[in-house]
Amino acid sequence: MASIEFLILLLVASSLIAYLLTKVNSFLGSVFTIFASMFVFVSLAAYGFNATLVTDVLYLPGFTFGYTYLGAFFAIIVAFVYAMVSFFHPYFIDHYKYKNAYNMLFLLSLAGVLGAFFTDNFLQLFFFFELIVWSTMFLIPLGKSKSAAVSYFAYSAAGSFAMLFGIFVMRAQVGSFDMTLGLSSLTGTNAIIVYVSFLIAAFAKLGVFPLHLWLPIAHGNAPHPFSPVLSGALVKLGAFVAVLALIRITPASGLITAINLPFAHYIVAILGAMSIVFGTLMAIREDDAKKLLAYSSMSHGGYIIVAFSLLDSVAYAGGFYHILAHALASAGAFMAIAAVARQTGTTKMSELGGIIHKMPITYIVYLVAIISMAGIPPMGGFISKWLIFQAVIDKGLIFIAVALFFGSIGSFLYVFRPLAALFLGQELPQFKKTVKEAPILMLIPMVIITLLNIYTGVLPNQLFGFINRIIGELGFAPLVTSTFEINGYNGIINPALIAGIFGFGVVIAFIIFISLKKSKQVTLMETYTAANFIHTEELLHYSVDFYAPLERLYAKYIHIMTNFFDSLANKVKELGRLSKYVFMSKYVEVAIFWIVAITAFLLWGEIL
Amino acid sequence: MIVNILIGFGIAVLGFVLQTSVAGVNRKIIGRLQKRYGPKWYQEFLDIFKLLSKRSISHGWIFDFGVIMALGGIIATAMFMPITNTFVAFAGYDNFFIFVYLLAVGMLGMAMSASGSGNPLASIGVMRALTTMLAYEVPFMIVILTVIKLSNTSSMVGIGEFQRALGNNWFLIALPLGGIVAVISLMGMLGKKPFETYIAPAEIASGPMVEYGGKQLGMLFIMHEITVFIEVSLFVHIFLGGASNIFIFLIKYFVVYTVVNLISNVNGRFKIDQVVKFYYKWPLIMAVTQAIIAIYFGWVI
Amino acid sequence: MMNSMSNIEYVKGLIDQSFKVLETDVIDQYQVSFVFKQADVLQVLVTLKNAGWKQMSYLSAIDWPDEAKFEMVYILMNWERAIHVQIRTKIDRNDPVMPSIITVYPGAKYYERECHEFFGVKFPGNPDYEKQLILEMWDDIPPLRKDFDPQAYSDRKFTKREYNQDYKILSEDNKLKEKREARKQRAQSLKGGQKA
Amino acid sequence: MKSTKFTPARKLTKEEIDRKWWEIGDFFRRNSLWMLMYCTGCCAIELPPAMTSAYDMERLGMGPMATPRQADILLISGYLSVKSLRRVIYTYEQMSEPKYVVGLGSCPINGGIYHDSHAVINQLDQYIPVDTYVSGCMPNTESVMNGFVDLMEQIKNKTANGWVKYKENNEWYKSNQKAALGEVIIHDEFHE
Repeated sequence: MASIEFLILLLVASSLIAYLLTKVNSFLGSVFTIFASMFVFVSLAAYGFNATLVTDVLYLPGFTFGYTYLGAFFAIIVAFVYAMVSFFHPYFIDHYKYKNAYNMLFLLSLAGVLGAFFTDNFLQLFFFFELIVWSTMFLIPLGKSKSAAVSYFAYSAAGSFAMLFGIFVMRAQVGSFDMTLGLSSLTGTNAIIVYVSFLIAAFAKLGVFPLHLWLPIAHGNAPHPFSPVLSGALVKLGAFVAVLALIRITPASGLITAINLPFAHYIVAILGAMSIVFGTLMAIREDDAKKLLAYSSMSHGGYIIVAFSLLDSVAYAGGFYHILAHALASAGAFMAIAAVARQTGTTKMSELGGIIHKMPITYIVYLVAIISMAGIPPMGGFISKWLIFQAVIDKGLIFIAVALFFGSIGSFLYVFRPLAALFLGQELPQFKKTVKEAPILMLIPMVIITLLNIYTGVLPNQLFGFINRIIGELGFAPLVTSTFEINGYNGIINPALIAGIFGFGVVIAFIIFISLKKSKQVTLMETYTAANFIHTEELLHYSVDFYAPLERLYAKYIHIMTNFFDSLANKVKELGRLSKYVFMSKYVEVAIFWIVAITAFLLWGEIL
Repeated sequence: MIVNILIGFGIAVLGFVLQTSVAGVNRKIIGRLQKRYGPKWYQEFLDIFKLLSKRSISHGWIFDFGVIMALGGIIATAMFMPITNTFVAFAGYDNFFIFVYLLAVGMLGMAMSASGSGNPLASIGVMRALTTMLAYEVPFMIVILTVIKLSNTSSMVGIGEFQRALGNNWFLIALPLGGIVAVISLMGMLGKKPFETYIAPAEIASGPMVEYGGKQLGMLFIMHEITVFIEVSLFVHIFLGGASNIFIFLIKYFVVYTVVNLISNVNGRFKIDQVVKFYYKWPLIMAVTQAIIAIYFGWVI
Repeated sequence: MMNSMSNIEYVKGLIDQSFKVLETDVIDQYQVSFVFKQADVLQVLVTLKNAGWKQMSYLSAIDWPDEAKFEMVYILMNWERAIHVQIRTKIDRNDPVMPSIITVYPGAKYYERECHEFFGVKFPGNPDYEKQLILEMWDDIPPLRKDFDPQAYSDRKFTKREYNQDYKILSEDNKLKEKREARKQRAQSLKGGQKA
Repeated sequence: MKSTKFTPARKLTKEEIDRKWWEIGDFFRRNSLWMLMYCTGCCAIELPPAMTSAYDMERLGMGPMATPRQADILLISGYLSVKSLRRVIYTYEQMSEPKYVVGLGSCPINGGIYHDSHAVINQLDQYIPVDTYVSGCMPNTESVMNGFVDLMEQIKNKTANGWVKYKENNEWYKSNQKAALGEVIIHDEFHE
């Protein structure tokens, strides 16, 4: 018996229990969150995957729910990330000022997520959105910076209210808040308004250009175990809204015949492409590992937006798979960084080095995650990127392809940086003695995520079965797959074969390696220094300004967006001052004049 | 399946032998070009086997593991490479993207191993290699996009057959601007002279390879030879109409590698930011122009 | 643009105005040397630096074992007037102390360390003049002093290759010596234009 | 007449197999000698003609390499000061085995014209094993090339085993190094 309302009520109840339990004993409360979130994930996966989740029980008066494959897909991914991250809590909870609030809000935001993905009513969607925003907003300041929460809230609120506006416009035309019915029956200007306002919400949640500035601030400063949730799970809410906007609404706009794509969708794709490029460029020059991954989230958000704006079932399959692959990869990477941060106390790459010798398992977790993130086989990211490439090439979208390829190669650059600067390189003396591998309870979720990363890259076809059901639900032709193969427009890939051959190649290389003379072990400091005697590790560790020659080429232009938003804020302030001057001046005569004028104006409108 | 794997492994070995011989012959040619006698044509083999016979050093498990991953990834990539229509291990799976991205596994392995050696010069070399990759890959991929869009397949054999079916209308000629971009990008891929910033022996002591000696270096040499085989073969299949039998393949392969090598030997070396600026200027403009006129206007020679 | 002779006049005038010069030596049209008492040197350097001799090209010492003196030499360069100025002063060899000039020319830091290493001159005022700079682990008297015997040091420190004495030194062969003497005399006699 | 009776092949011992492999390895090693050039002395000027078209070292399979890890030969050209001897020893110990040392010019042999200097060592083979010396001040390019051919010949005859000697007589070499240098590995303020 698992109904969605039961799960939500359970989460709300357990969040209260967690609050009380953590007050008594912080460790006990954290363990309780593990059980609560694991229970929710397991029941969601068990019932949601087969579409046997009960939705018509009415525990919550006034709330109605409906099962969609789309919602279930997102909900399972997000609940999975939540469940995995909850394993980190016992080790991190003592760092926070408000321990009990942390556990409570964590579970409460999960309740909001479940509600948002299973609701069938737009007003409820808005309600759950706000529940998530409010509960997470108080989680973020428990990390490094309080102002991070402000920018997170500002962007989220802008997105939410844009969506609310869209919902009301839709209600005005259609006459209902129903999700399945509402969007598809929109026409004319209203469709365009709703399309734009929903996309603003999607962009703000997903952190896509031009509403991306909150991503590095919030991700970088959030508590270490909460960053994987933000990047792996919560930004996917934006993807959910983007799917609603890009696929369900058909705004009237001219078709660009050369590429067979409506103009409105092409604009969105261009924005997604810009997001890829800017995210990549900013990630390359970032020094904080968490901010770097945040910018990579921005770039991957761009991929998702591009995929859903192509109006093409292969691209949709790629987009959905990318959501899954990126959720796993980014959760894995953030969790590895969180583990390093717990053991060393910093996430700055310029302060770390040679952690691999102490934390090899964390290293493997990070390695697999970034292979997936960079879209290299045999991990999941390759398959989704391949599908998106298929669609882009088939449509002949040259400029978007430039951005996609740039992002794809650029992702090698930025994901390699933490690998080189943080895990590899010289073992710095300050970490030689104190650092050891992360505790076992933290390794469990990381290893599970790593295995899933490999699974998504080797045997994706069962997952594509589910994704095909979503695509069918959205009214498109499903992706052609067989037991092992995936068919794109201009080729077939067989991920299992690729992985197998890769394994074969590694075995061959290993045989060559092992049959040759054994090599002599030397220390890291015994290295080629042009025959200088160097005794300090820092001098032999290259981690600051890693891509300096490349960064120099665009260093002048990085502040454009920040400056733009700053000046926008100034303009708004000026406007506020002007209206204050005009309306709120202390002379009664002026106020009366304006009241009369406005009344006259309104009456004039009435007469017309 | 076993047979396919054996054929694939045979192709990888063939690729190694072929490229190593061709590289040796090219060293001779370059020697003659510089009024020298030049080494023996099998000098490259001697070098590699000598390296394998030496006793090397190791900087820990990641140093060795990266090398194994690099060579393994490259062998795996070479196993998918078709030689002719029929001489191919996994027919139908010779997708262009597999080559590009599976190649990256090998590169990642090498980069990891180099950084794991703890030498800053190796990290600088890796940084330069990745930056160069960011530079040459985008124009090249745009040209490939044009080719795939025109021939409507991304299979190597398919693209080759498409060109031969049109009466040997090679894409190198059919897409002249794209052909130039492809040659320039190929030089970047092979790490040839104007773009060999990441090796730079006099500057950063051979970059990523600074700490390798003995068997690790030998395995990286094998990896490098197979990588060159893959990259030149890609060029042969995509831009020179593939090959209907193995001799034509060998001739085309030899010509492409030699021409690229000759061009590279009369050039100096760019600085790393010059490489990026160069590729994002003319080759990218040419590639995009070519893509627009070929895809949107349909003007193909 | 002043010519070089007037440059020398200029610097001479500048120095003579306020200092007691023990000796002046115009080496060529671009170089002039002054000898001062040790106490004056710092003041002279300050004056010259203010007058445009901004670059200190070199600082070293000369060993005069017979006089039991070290002669310190400072070479200054002016980029506006093409002229080098050498400032010389003699200090006691047995207790060689020369105040540091890094307050005037910070770049002199390393020259002073080098000078200390090779001559043993002490430079109070330079915080690390005793640190090793060029010679690593030197274990003898400073090597550029005249009383240091490099041959003896080399013999003591470095193994020499031993050869079998199966050769003969031609210059010591008597017969050849005589021949050479004879040839020399003949040449001498021919020089004057007279025949023997 | 020779007997046609079949004699069973003697089973090779492990040492013999190793020696066979070693001989095969020697063939590759002598045909592909990569050099690390320690060019502090004036004899280095003889190397450009040896490498370029006049004498073309590459036809013997030789070439310059950037780091000691990759190199087979350590080429000491000209005089070695005490300071650089430290670096040479450090470099030599970083090279991967088997490794060879070639001394160019008369300075590594007996000090040459610097035999009485306080800063220049006299005899290189006291500190690291030298396989081949090329004498002359400076040796002309023919003799440099000849020196390399001699080294190849030595590898063939298995007499180029300086690196084995260095391992076997390590204490002797270390004591010599200590006597001349004090310490091999030193600290200085610029690299800390």
